[in-house]
Amino acid sequence: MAFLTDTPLDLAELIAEVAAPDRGGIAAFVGTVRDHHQGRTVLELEYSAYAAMAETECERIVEETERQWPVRVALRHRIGMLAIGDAAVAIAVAGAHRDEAFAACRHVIEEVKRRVPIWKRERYADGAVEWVGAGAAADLTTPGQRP
Amino acid sequence: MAFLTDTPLDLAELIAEVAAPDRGGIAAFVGTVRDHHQGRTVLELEYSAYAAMAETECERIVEETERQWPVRVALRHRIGMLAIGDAAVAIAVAGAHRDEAFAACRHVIEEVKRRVPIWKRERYADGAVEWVGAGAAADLTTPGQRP
Amino acid sequence: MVTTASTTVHILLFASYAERLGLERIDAALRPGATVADALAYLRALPGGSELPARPLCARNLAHVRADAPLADGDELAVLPPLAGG
Amino acid sequence: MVTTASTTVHILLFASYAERLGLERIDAALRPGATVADALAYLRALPGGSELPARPLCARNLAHVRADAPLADGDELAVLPPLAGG
Repeated sequence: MAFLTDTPLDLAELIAEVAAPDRGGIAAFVGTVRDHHQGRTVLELEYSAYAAMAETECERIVEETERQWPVRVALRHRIGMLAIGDAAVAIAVAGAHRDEAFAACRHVIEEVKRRVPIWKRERYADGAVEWVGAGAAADLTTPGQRP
Repeated sequence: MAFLTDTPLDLAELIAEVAAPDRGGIAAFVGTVRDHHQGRTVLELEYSAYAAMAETECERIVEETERQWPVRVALRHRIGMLAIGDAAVAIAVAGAHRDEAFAACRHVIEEVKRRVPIWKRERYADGAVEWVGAGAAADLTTPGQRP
Repeated sequence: MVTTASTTVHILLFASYAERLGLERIDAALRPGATVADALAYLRALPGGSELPARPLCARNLAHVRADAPLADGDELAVLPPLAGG
Repeated sequence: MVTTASTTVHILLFASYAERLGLERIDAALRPGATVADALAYLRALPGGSELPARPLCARNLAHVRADAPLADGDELAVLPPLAGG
């Protein structure tokens, strides 16, 4: 399963993947590229990844989420050059009830931000180009792995 | 603003309505028609509304939500005959941060279910046709109205 | 005190309630000072009206109200079966 | 005790860390029983290595690990700058 893609994200496609006649609630999240970062005007940005681990970690997140709630999860993260407003991440979660769909969807985006090795480099209107660190904790461990 | 429509819902259209370069988080919810209700097989169903009040109540919900959180809200509810899997309600909420987008999106669907005068009549595989009552409390009052 | 004035309320019924009473709209002439509860009592006296629940959901002029809310001449009162939107 | 055996670890660097050290991949021969912290010490001795933070995020064979995690011969160790996905 490819969770990373260098083509535009299509939420409708993700929703179609998880929708089913017995799943009446679909919660979704789309994270888009903002035009500002800490007061500076962003022109465009580039996402890069440790691809092998990012794919593995996304798969773990989906599996853990589907084990914790009775839902189906679709997840995609875009890589490469993105323009302002482009979707960087898209998540669709379908369940029989909206409680679990919302909870699971929220869980997925939190875990993606916390665990998936993806970085972004922003190009600003003032000409600077900088790596942006959202600042994950240094003591992260992947559940279920050897210490 | 028409919140009710008798044509298929398009979540992408709602997302386009609320998206903006300074809103990096978009939470969405789609409620679809389920194939079962209390153990019976549903073939199709019809949504009807007290249209004037449903439009007004949806507008109030959007206004209240946009006042309570720094977000933009798009909301649509479908009316008429729907097939299994069709989207009955679609909500898109965009904000600068995902916390508020998720909270506001959840608030909108809860309020729609609690307050908007819409009814559904299901047709079952056994031939029966029945009104489905989700059971709103009898003591509902619209905030800000005369007692 | 005897008064000849009355409060005319436009009552709307929907979905299962409209089916039970066999009507979607009726104008009721109520005493001045009448409340939502008085309008509901009026409905209960109609054929099929006894099937209305004790405290149905009601809306006055497009806004939810409680049973003790007063009604004015010309008000629109909607009696709403359990909601099922969403 | 003297031993000639060594633990070869394939170290990967990404994003800002790769830029600071000027490399994306290096194989390090560490003493048997070495931990992630030992591999980080190896990196810090390289040109630009002093710019690594005290406790960078690390992954061993595609899974997050702590600095005290042991390394085995052939392990892949990735040193990850602060994550910015989502």
